[in-house]
Amino acid sequence: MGFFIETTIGGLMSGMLYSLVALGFVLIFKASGVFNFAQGAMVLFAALAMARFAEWFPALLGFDSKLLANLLAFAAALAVMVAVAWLIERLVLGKLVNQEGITLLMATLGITYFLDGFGQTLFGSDIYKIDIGLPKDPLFLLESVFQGGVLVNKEDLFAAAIAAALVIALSIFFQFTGTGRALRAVADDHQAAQSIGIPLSRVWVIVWSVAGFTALVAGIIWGSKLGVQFSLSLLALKALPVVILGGLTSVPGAIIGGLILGVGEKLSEVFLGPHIGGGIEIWFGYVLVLFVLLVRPQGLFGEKIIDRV
Amino acid sequence: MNTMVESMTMTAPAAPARRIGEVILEVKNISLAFGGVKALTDISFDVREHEIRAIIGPNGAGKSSMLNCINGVYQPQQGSITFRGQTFAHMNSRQVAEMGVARTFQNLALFKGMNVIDNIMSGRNLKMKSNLLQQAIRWGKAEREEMEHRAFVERIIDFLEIQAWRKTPVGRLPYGLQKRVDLGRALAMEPQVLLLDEPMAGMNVEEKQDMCRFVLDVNDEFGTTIVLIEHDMGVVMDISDRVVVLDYGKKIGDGAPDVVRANPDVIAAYLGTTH
Amino acid sequence: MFYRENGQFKTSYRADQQIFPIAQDRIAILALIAVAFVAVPLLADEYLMRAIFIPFLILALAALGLNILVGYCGQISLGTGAFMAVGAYAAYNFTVRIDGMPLIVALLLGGLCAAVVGVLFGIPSLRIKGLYLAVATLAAQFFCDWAFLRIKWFTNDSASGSVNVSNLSVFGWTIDTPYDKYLFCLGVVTVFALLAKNLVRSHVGREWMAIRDMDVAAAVIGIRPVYAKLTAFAVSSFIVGVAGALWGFVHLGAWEPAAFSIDRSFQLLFMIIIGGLGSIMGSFFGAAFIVVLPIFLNQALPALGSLVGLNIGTAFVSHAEFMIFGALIVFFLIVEPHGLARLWSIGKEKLRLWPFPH
Amino acid sequence: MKLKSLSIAAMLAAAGLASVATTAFAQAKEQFFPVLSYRTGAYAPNGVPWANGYVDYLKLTNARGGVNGVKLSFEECETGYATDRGVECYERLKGKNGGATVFHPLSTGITFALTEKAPGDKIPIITAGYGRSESTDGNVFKWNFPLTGTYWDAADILLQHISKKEGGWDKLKGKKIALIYHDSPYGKEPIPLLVERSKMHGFDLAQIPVTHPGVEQKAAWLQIRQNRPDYVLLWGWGVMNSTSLKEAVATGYPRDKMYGVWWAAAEPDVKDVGDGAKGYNGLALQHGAEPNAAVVKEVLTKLHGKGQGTGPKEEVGSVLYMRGLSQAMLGVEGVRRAQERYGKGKVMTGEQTRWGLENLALDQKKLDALGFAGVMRPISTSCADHRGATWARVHTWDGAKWNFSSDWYEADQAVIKPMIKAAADKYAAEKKIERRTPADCQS
Repeated sequence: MGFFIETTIGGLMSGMLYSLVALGFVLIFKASGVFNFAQGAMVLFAALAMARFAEWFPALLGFDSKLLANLLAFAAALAVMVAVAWLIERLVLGKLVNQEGITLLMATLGITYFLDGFGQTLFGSDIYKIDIGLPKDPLFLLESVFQGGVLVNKEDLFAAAIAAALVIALSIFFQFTGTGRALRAVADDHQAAQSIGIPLSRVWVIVWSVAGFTALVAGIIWGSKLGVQFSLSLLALKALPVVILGGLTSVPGAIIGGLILGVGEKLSEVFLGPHIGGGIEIWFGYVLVLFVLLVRPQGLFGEKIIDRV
Repeated sequence: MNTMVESMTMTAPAAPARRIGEVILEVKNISLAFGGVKALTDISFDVREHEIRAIIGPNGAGKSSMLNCINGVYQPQQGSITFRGQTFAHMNSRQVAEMGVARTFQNLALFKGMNVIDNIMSGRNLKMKSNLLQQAIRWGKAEREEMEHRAFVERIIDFLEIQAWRKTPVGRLPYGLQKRVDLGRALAMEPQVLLLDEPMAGMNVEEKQDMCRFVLDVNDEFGTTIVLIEHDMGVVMDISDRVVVLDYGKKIGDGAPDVVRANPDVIAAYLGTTH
Repeated sequence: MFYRENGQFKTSYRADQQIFPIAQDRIAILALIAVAFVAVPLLADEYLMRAIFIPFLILALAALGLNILVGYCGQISLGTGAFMAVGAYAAYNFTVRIDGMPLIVALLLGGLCAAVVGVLFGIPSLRIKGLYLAVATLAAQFFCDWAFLRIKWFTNDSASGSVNVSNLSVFGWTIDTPYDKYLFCLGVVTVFALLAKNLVRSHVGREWMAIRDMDVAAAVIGIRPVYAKLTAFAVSSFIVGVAGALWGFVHLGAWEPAAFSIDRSFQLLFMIIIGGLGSIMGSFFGAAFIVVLPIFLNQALPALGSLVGLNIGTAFVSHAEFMIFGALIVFFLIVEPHGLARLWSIGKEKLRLWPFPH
Repeated sequence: MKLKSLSIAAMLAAAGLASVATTAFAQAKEQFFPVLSYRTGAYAPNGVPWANGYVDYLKLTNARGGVNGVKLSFEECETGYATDRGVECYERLKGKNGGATVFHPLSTGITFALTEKAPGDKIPIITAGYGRSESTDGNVFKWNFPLTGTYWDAADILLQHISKKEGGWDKLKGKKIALIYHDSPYGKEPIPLLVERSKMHGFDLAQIPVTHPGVEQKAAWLQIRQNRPDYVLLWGWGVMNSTSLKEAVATGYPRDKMYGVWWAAAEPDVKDVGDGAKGYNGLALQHGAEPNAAVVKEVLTKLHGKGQGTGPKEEVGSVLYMRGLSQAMLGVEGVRRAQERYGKGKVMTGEQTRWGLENLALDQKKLDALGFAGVMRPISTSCADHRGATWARVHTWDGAKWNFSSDWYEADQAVIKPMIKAAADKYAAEKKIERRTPADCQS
């Protein structure tokens, strides 16, 4: 029993992290109808930037306050991500307006490749460290109740907290700021939004910047967990089923989808895996999604699709 | 090319000069709703063989939904449709097509990626029987089949006077011509009942005249029964035998054009919207 | 002689419906095939054969299969690698478990198994559309990867999960030198290309395209979406499966599931995007492009570097490869969303009018 | 715009041709060593130092005046640890510069693919410390050389060490040992031996696969938490290793109960875990980190001193760098041995090198002379044994560097030989290969 709880908690934690990446997908899809495959690459890119700046600044400017280094690096990395967002809008999306979804998807695949290559050229392909002082040691709860207690990973706990904070911040941003309203307007209807004078391109730059920001946060958390390394960009593949499960257009969907998948994966791997050979979590998420889609083709929280003639 | 087409014998039922026949299609108490929104409530009317039956009504009156129910795109919650004596609660598009009901679309639904010939050829699909393997090898049955149906399609192309655009991707054609191809695709099915959803919408006067001519020709030459949705009252009143009027999903009038024209509800519904 | 069709009158629909209605095209294509069968083996050295021509042919075949699904039927699939894997492992099992199983038969059976799996994973397409489907197909990818790693039976209980085949032969013709392999692949590819072309220009092809362009209208003229989509999945996965079997048997010789990873799926997708969706010819263009590009960059960049006198490491080259690759994809999507095939046909249009454009 | 791009394309093309041409006309007076490396992708952090070490040794050999005067030439090719890219690299390099001498695939996947091709091309393949274990049997695998040990040896030695810690094989009874492995041919290779041993000594073996690239291990470690094994064997590569250690920290599994194979016990694996990895043990494939070895000093003076070093100075002497260095040495010594038979100062073909590798006789004196004193132990190969030696030690990470924590071990051939024989026979049967005759061995 204790172990079941432990697994579930572990699942929720990693689920939270998936939704962090998924969030980026949803934001961009809502506002620009682009299924941004490059989200994973952006995570890697942001993390690389953060990690390296945190190394370089102290060396360059000759100080060794880790806090200061991290703050500076964070600011710089954020600036980089905004620049990336701007370039993407200028060079790619701006030129692909009114193309079908698949074309845009392809374009983001192209961006993925480019960012992977570019990031590693700029920042190197070694394994780097992000240390924002998250505690690494485990935390044991309810040891009185269960033998061995329930292990909770402090780092995950913090990560989840950060993720939650980010989600709240974003929803506030969307609900109560002018830009947020503009974004939602665009999300609802491009033409209409344009007709009341909301500049699409600017909105897109903003959305991509926000997505870049989430990527950065995700990158930092994953980076400090796993070390910053090429494999981070494969996170996109982890987030995809989350997005689809939640329904492409729903922010809460992304969160809940993430949690469901996180828990589902871990439980299946731990309790089902050993019997059928293990290593099943990679496909479990996708198969789960497949079945959900058969019942609800638009995902759990997506808008219903009606064909009109 | 033409010489060949002449040599082919026309396979469509070449009916004698048109005379209104028995009821061929009857719609009884159809009701359709999307979630809470009622698109159609308790609609009933019939269509007689060889006649031209118009469905009119202001925007959002449920005209297109009516057609969608008839050819099985939508499944009405209540009511039944009787076609040549057989009654169905609802049908799937395939059955409808097999029973000889064809359809054109309000906002064009051509296959953009194909050229004119292929679009119209696709109307013949129901009649093509060769299996995958035969088609892959092509040589033999599949090819013969293609030839025969191609001949028939050429006949339609001549009829619609679009020879010049045979191999043009439909996407590149002007709107008026696309409408013709749409009609052509429907004709390729050799339908008994042809449902036309605003065939003249957005056309200029000449195009409308052409289209009217085609509709009438189809109706006399092949004796095809026609159910027509149209906004242009002039056209409707000229060519149709009987008219159904819908408003907010309800039937508010049914009868010969001049009868309907005199109907006060209809006038009410159309005040300001007539053009 | 100018590139002209005038003066070539079609007196029958057969003549008008051939694959290449214009005489010059027919001549050109025949010449091309002749070159491929005769000249290439004579001129190309072993490296070109093994590293470029054979992979090109096999991947072109796979792309062709994928193109039927994505380009003609409009169903996006990111699981192609999986179907290749199914083809490869199925063919492998038939060869090791049944004595004296002829190569060709093994390949076809592999294709059949792939087709079955393809249909299985295609069923969702009846309800799921577009991007949702794309992601759903990833399920196929990851599941198959896992199955071939985990389920020992598939790999004939090889401890490491890596399988290998050798001494291939067809009707007594032992295929071991790269030249044999090349000719064998070329033969297979040519046949399949022809069959595929026939399919897409007969009524099933029109059904696929109808579903792709406007599924409701297609239904109304009596096309069953179920039939159209599933046949597309079946045919596509069959071809892809055969390609997979060739990849394992002829090109690699020994392989593990990683040879058919998700990267392969993306690679194939890029091929048809760059080559041209809904174009048989395009599949070949795309394959050529994507097979040659990285190899070319690998050779060219260091050389280029040495020209300007700086030494470019392999790391930079492959990073640059990523970048150029990505950039090119975006470039193509922006400049010519219909890919090389479209450029080709535009070129032909122009050539047809040349030198009098009006 | 169009024109520009065209011209660029043309330029590239020209450059491409140029490169092909130059390589084609390079004089065949040099002994050509192809280098299959991966400096990019998920495994770059481990691939880079290996490649640097490998290349440095080739450079060093030239600095020493070549092999009896024969200079070495080399060319790198990026495989990205992907089998098909590896095959392409092999095909590209095997014919260049008068023909490849020997290949180090540095990937079990690529090894499997090349094993099928090498006999045809008559090029030996050195898979020192990896590859397929049964290829030890040179009577079947004429062209494979898993020099200095295979994964079966590694697994065996780890178990020996553990049993020694426990105080004898019999103490292993009822113990739980978990294998966390990279889900690929590489990770699966040791399983047969571990299973064999677990039968012999009655410990139970939990096999926990981790999917490529190995950043998702939460579930794996939850399982560790669940059945609390006494020891964890780590069979990872690249980022998977550091991730495992981090998860171990996170789940509070004692690091000093963890033992990595020699590919899971280098600086990149522990560096960014830092103190967290303190106490973690790993196998050393003969050498460990050897900052003080004579050969290292030589590299620093003769190469880095002259600014010809391949990688960063600091990396010289690190574990994977030494791996690359020593494996290059094995190839070079193969050539030297071959020259003794086919003529000193001549360029050896792949086939001749194969003989050299099969008759390798590196006694301690030779090794010391090459600067490997204290780094490596004697290696002598034969037809029957393409492995030459199975020496290995255990070293432990103290949070800053690797220190040896055990004496030398040798794998127990009593257990392994029969397994090799069986596996090799199975392969021979599948491939319809005859075992080599003694006569063939002499040739």
